[in-house]
Amino acid sequence: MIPLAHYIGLSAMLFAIGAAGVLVRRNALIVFMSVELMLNASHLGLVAFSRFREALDGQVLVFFGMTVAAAEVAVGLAIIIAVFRSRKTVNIDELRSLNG
Amino acid sequence: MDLISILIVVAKVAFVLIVVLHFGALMTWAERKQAALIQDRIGPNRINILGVKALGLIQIMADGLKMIMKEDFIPAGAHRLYHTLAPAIAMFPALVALAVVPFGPSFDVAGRHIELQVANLDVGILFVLAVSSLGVYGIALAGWASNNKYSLLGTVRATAQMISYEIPMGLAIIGIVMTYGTLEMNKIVELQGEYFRLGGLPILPKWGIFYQPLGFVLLFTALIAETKRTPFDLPEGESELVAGFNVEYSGMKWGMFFLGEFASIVVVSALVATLYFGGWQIPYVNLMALPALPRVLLGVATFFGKVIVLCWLQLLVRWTLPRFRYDQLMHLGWKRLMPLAIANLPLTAAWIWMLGGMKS
Amino acid sequence: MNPYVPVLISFAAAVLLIGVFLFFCHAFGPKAPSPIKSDPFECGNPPSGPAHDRFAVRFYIVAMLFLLFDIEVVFLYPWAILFRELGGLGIMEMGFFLTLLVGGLAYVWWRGALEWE
Amino acid sequence: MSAQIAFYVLALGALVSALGVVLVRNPITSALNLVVSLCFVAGLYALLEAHFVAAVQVTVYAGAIMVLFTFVIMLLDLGTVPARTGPPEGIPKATIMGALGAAFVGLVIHAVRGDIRVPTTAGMAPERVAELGGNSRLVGELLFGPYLLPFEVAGVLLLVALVGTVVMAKRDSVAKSTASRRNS
Repeated sequence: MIPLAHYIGLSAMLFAIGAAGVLVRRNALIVFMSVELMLNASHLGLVAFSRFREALDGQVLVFFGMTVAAAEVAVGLAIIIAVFRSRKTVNIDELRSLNG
Repeated sequence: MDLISILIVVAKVAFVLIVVLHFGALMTWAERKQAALIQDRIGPNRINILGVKALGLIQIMADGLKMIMKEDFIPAGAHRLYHTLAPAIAMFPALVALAVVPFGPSFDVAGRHIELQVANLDVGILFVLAVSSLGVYGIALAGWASNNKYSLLGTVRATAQMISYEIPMGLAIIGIVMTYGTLEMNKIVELQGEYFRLGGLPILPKWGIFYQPLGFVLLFTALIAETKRTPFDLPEGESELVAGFNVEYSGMKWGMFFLGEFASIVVVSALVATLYFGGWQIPYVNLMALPALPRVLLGVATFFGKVIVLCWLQLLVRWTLPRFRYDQLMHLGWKRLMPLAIANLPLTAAWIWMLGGMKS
Repeated sequence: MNPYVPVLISFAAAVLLIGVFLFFCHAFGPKAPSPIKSDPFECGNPPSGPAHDRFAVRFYIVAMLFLLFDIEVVFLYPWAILFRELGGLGIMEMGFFLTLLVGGLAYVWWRGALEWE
Repeated sequence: MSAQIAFYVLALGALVSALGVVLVRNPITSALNLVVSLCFVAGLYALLEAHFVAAVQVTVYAGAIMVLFTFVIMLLDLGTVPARTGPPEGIPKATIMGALGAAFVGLVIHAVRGDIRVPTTAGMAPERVAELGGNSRLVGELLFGPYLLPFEVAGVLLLVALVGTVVMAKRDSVAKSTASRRNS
């Protein structure tokens, strides 16, 4: 059996890749996808703990996590589309009007 | 996990693949013959090998050979990798979706218990839904990578259509899950071997169709829409979009879309036969009481008999109904099937409650 | 045997088969490229403008509605499995959830997001 | 042994495709890489005996959420939007982020070195789960038992998202009706 630590290490790596994507990339859609990657890394951790604790609660939590992700993606992409329609760009460096 | 059980699995996988591909190929012939019958023509009847025409069946081989010998053509400005990947992704779900469908009764031979089902998953039906939901990417990539306006328009239409009909499809299957209380396909088939009894006499087999007549109509409609055939062939609409997402495909790549489509007809039929028509069960015949060999032969023959009838039903639908307009298509999916599929749930609940299958 | 082993074998067989098909279409058949042939097909006319264009907002709306309703459908599956055991209480629980689902559909309908004129 | 091989293959696949999401230029390629990564993680869920979550991961995450992403990228025609207009996606910044990420991963791996022991109180080992009717059934029992309130709240959340999406997307569709007529 694969030790729990391996799953946690993998989850950390996926999370780090996602976080780097959020911080480095400028295309809002790719930033958004990187956020999904981070969320997914945390889900992996939850499922791994759920298996090793021999309790299914973690899987239910992941299920809720996916619901939140779906709602977030639907609304988030609607916002990105609305921004794209008014600004003709999805580059987050050009969207500074909230900076004041 | 010894070598022999692996070999058994490989044999089952090969059997399912061969059946899906051969049925798919035969469907091209059946479709043309059926169309000819409806339109008072003869259909394919010229091609022969040494004078043997075999009712035009040789046409299938000729078609296959033709597709292999054609130029594999990628238009300028197309994304080469995705252009090649698209037909592969589009075909994949039809080839693997049947892995969880039981196609015959189980039997014991040489001390081994063999189930005629490739994989018995805990999530059975959800596996089919999950795999088929990935087929959208094949269509999406095909249009996007082709660098052609018609392709892209066809792709957008096809994607919107497929995802719209996935919801009524999922909702209709929930009726079946409520009825049998499990996602495992082999248990669903097993439970359909029981009977509604009146005074101890078996009246009707407990098939899905008798629990879920509305659900059956909804699922069948949604599944035909998922296969993108007439009356739901808007994405291809020869007269408006020249051929939709596969305009820029030729040779065997085009053939893969085509074969995938016919294979998915077979998959649809197998799924409907399993969920609503008792799978391999024969009504009033207890197959499990028979010895192994006749049991398996009869069971498998029954299953494929049901599949053939359902395939033929889809051919009839395809050659009888005219094509929808796009607004009618979306209207049907979201404003007709969707409310009906939701209404089917309380109806099912009430029906099962009346039959007394529920804890209060 | 782990039930996923047959699934894997099935996937591998499908990939192999698709590979054979792709090899066929690559290996046989002539290769005769020409500039006219590789133009995007527009019924014989010279192609006009780029092939990629932006689309109507209705298509995004359909995709977003699909996503949200898909999640709701997936929530129904575990309930459907347990339906007989949960009994009246389960029906009430799901009744509330379904009311939300129907309410959402009614709202979308009322706002005209499902109209394709 | 075969479980080990499966784990490493799936983990490697998930990592490589995750890197693909972040490193490539073309947004469509990014999205497809994410789909592949999600499917590999679904495979890991299956390896962890979380069958229901694995199936939902493919159906919802790969089959619905990512379809929406792909759709938006295709429809907004982002493949041809100039890739760099703002300040360049600089190498120094990427290096710093990479170093920070590596430090984070190193910290986690250091913290879990050897292995972690967690208490097993609920006793839902895979064999017991199979005895009690399978993973999907037991997840359902939790969902409609202790997690009933979150479940109903999730329903409300989805309704709110639905309303929000329609309001947001519908608002400017009137102004764009010319464009939509052209494309219908």
